[in-house]
Amino acid sequence: MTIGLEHYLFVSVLLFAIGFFGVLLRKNTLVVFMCLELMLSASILALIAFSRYHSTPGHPLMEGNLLVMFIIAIAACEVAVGLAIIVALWRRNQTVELSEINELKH
Amino acid sequence: MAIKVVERKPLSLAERTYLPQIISGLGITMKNMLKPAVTLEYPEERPDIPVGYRGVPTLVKDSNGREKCVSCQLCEFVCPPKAIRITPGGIDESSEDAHVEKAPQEFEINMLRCIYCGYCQEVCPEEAIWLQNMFSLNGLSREELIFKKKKLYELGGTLPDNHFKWDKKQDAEKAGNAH
Amino acid sequence: MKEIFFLIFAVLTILTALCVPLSRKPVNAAMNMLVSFVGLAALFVLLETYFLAVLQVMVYAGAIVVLFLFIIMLMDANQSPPPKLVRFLASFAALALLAVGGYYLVFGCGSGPYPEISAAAPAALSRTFGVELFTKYLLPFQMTGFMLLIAMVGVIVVSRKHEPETTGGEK
Amino acid sequence: MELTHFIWLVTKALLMIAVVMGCSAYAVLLERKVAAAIQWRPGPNRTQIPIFGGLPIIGRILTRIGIFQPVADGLKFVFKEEPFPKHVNTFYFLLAPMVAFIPAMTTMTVMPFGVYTNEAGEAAPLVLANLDIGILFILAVSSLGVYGIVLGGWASNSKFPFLGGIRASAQMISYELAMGMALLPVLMWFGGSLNLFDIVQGQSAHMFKWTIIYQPLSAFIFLVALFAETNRLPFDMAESETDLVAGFNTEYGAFKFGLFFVGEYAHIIIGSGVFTLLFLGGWYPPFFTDALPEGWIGSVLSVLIFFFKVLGLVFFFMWIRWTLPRFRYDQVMKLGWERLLPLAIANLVAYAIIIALIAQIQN
Repeated sequence: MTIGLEHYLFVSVLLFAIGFFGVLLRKNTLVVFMCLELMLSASILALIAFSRYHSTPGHPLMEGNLLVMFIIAIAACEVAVGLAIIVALWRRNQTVELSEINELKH
Repeated sequence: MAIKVVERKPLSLAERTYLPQIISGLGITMKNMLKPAVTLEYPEERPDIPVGYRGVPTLVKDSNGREKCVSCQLCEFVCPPKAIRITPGGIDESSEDAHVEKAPQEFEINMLRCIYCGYCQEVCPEEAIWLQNMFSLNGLSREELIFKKKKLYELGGTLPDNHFKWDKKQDAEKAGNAH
Repeated sequence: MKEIFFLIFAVLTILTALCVPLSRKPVNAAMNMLVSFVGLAALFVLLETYFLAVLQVMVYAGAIVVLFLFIIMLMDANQSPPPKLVRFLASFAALALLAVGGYYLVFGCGSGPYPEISAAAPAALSRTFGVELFTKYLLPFQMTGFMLLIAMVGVIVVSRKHEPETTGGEK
Repeated sequence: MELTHFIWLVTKALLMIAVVMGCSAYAVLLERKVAAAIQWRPGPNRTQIPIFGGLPIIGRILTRIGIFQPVADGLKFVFKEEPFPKHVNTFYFLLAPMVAFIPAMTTMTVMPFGVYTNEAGEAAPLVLANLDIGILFILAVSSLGVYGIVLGGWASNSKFPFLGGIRASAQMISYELAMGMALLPVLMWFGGSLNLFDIVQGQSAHMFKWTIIYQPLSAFIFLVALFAETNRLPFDMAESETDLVAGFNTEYGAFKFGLFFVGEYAHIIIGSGVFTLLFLGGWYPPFFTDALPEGWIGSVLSVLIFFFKVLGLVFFFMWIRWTLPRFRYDQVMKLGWERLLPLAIANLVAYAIIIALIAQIQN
């Protein structure tokens, strides 16, 4: 078996799906947030795989790789802001359960 | 008394970086590192024991090899933790020391109870019990640490007796002026 | 050799990633995520993108998961109940469907092994990243920097302690 | 990859692990000896093993310097009673010492420790894996070491370890930033190479080519951050025995504690090695202007010089430990964020300008 692009994409899709369903199903804000990170990593894997498989000897492709760098920077930002928000919510409501943070609903 | 308020001076820039202090501290420790060790390596080296040190209580004999203790039991009474037990006994008539009249039949010091206070030495009229410079005492069982007469004489050995009280008394008796 | 390593690390990544939404305690989720990220970095190494692999470990494993753990421990969050069985089964079925669908989707067209570019692939060299980043992608780079600054300010504002009447709960 | 090559690689790796483990065991001995010397004591000087200890004169000397002490220490860790508290989270409790230990052992794979001349007649490093991004790899992997402490503190499920774990995680995150920032001017100075071997070759000529001469501030910030990263005094927030009993490893004993312990010293050795490579000219002697002699003599000499430089730095770590008191926790955070980080950024900007100016002048 040779490892082709589709294998990496398969892993990436699975990872993304896991993250996606985690976001949908879990009620714990922290776990939801972790699943978001998983989805981002899945996209990173896909980008790197595309970038690597589509480069040819004459034209090395760097676009995907550079995009990954930006994604990592954004992910770091997102985590900092998101965790700050979670901490603020917890200070206010003493809970991290999404089902209990429903003030806007009522 | 007047209260003097000490002004707290703001730290200078050099002080705020802590660096000069750290460097001087490193200098001090380095100086100490180069000094020789002051440790006494105990089992091989022994400390100098000062004169008058009060270690383990022992029984001593006088220079003639006679046991000094006359089993008066003063030490037994004075001993605060009741570590001493004496069984008094007489002296064989035929022996040379018969004039002393009494000697302990058994003399026990329970070293598990002894507190090294030295009262026994102080109270002894015969200077028979001495706290000598032995300080490290250990044993494998409780029985071993209840010192019997034999062991106590072994530890104590002989101390010169300058009084020869009993000999003088005997001489006086012979000369006919017993009190 | 490469195939074996791919299989090992792909399975590791997927399995530990699967444990993230399924674990009850947030700490377990975070630790599983850590292993998943390290496995992902290994996959990057197999793609000869060493620089990004190291960056992945450094940023995700070294900083982000530590931050998660820090927050989890700081808040001492109580365990939330795991998803109910029916929902779990449903989601798992959906997941399986998606997986099989994705499998047939991508295996319809086959692509071989990637082309050999040179002894050292450009993605392996950190220098290539630097050159590209500061010439072609200078504007996005600066925007990212600006965004980081905004995020920093935002975090400080959000996490600052407010006046007593708006602050509830923890001191 | 043929099998023999694979076996050879594994052998080399195992050998390196053995050397680093041995070094960390003897670093413990050095620590005890230095502490003893500073406090006017002789330090450990009794342990004997049957054959070597009985040799006429040498055995006596070896016993006095405590050369067999690490053996006794190691055996003690193995044979002690293994306390296992009931209230811990078993899995993470057992995992934590291993997690603390493995990154320390992994970082050394990319650390060059000497130089030799290969068949092509070029200088090549003695290293397990000459990675193009060696320094980044070391930073990345050593940042994983914090998990051991955090997990150990959390899994112990008691107050003091928990506080130690929390402190360690906050401290690591803060000081890693300053460390990376202090590193950047060095990397720029050597033409942007992230390879440790290239950096050392750049300072090969003589002592005044060493980075510490050109960039004392970077070296200083890096060293301070290194102290914080290795959890050494004055920054050992994770196990400050005066206020947290023993911090994160309060509940640990016997072999598990031993792993934490050896891991800490391995971290110190690796950190000293990295500092030596980056700032102290690696394996090059300070004074002789022409480099090392050719052939295997040069290689052995380079390894020895590197070893002694690292040894000196490890000694410095210990010297600091027995000199300085511990910072308070808020002081540690303040120092990291309000002093070191701005200083590092200013340093980076200054050196960026200087390097650009030099490049302008040279053109």
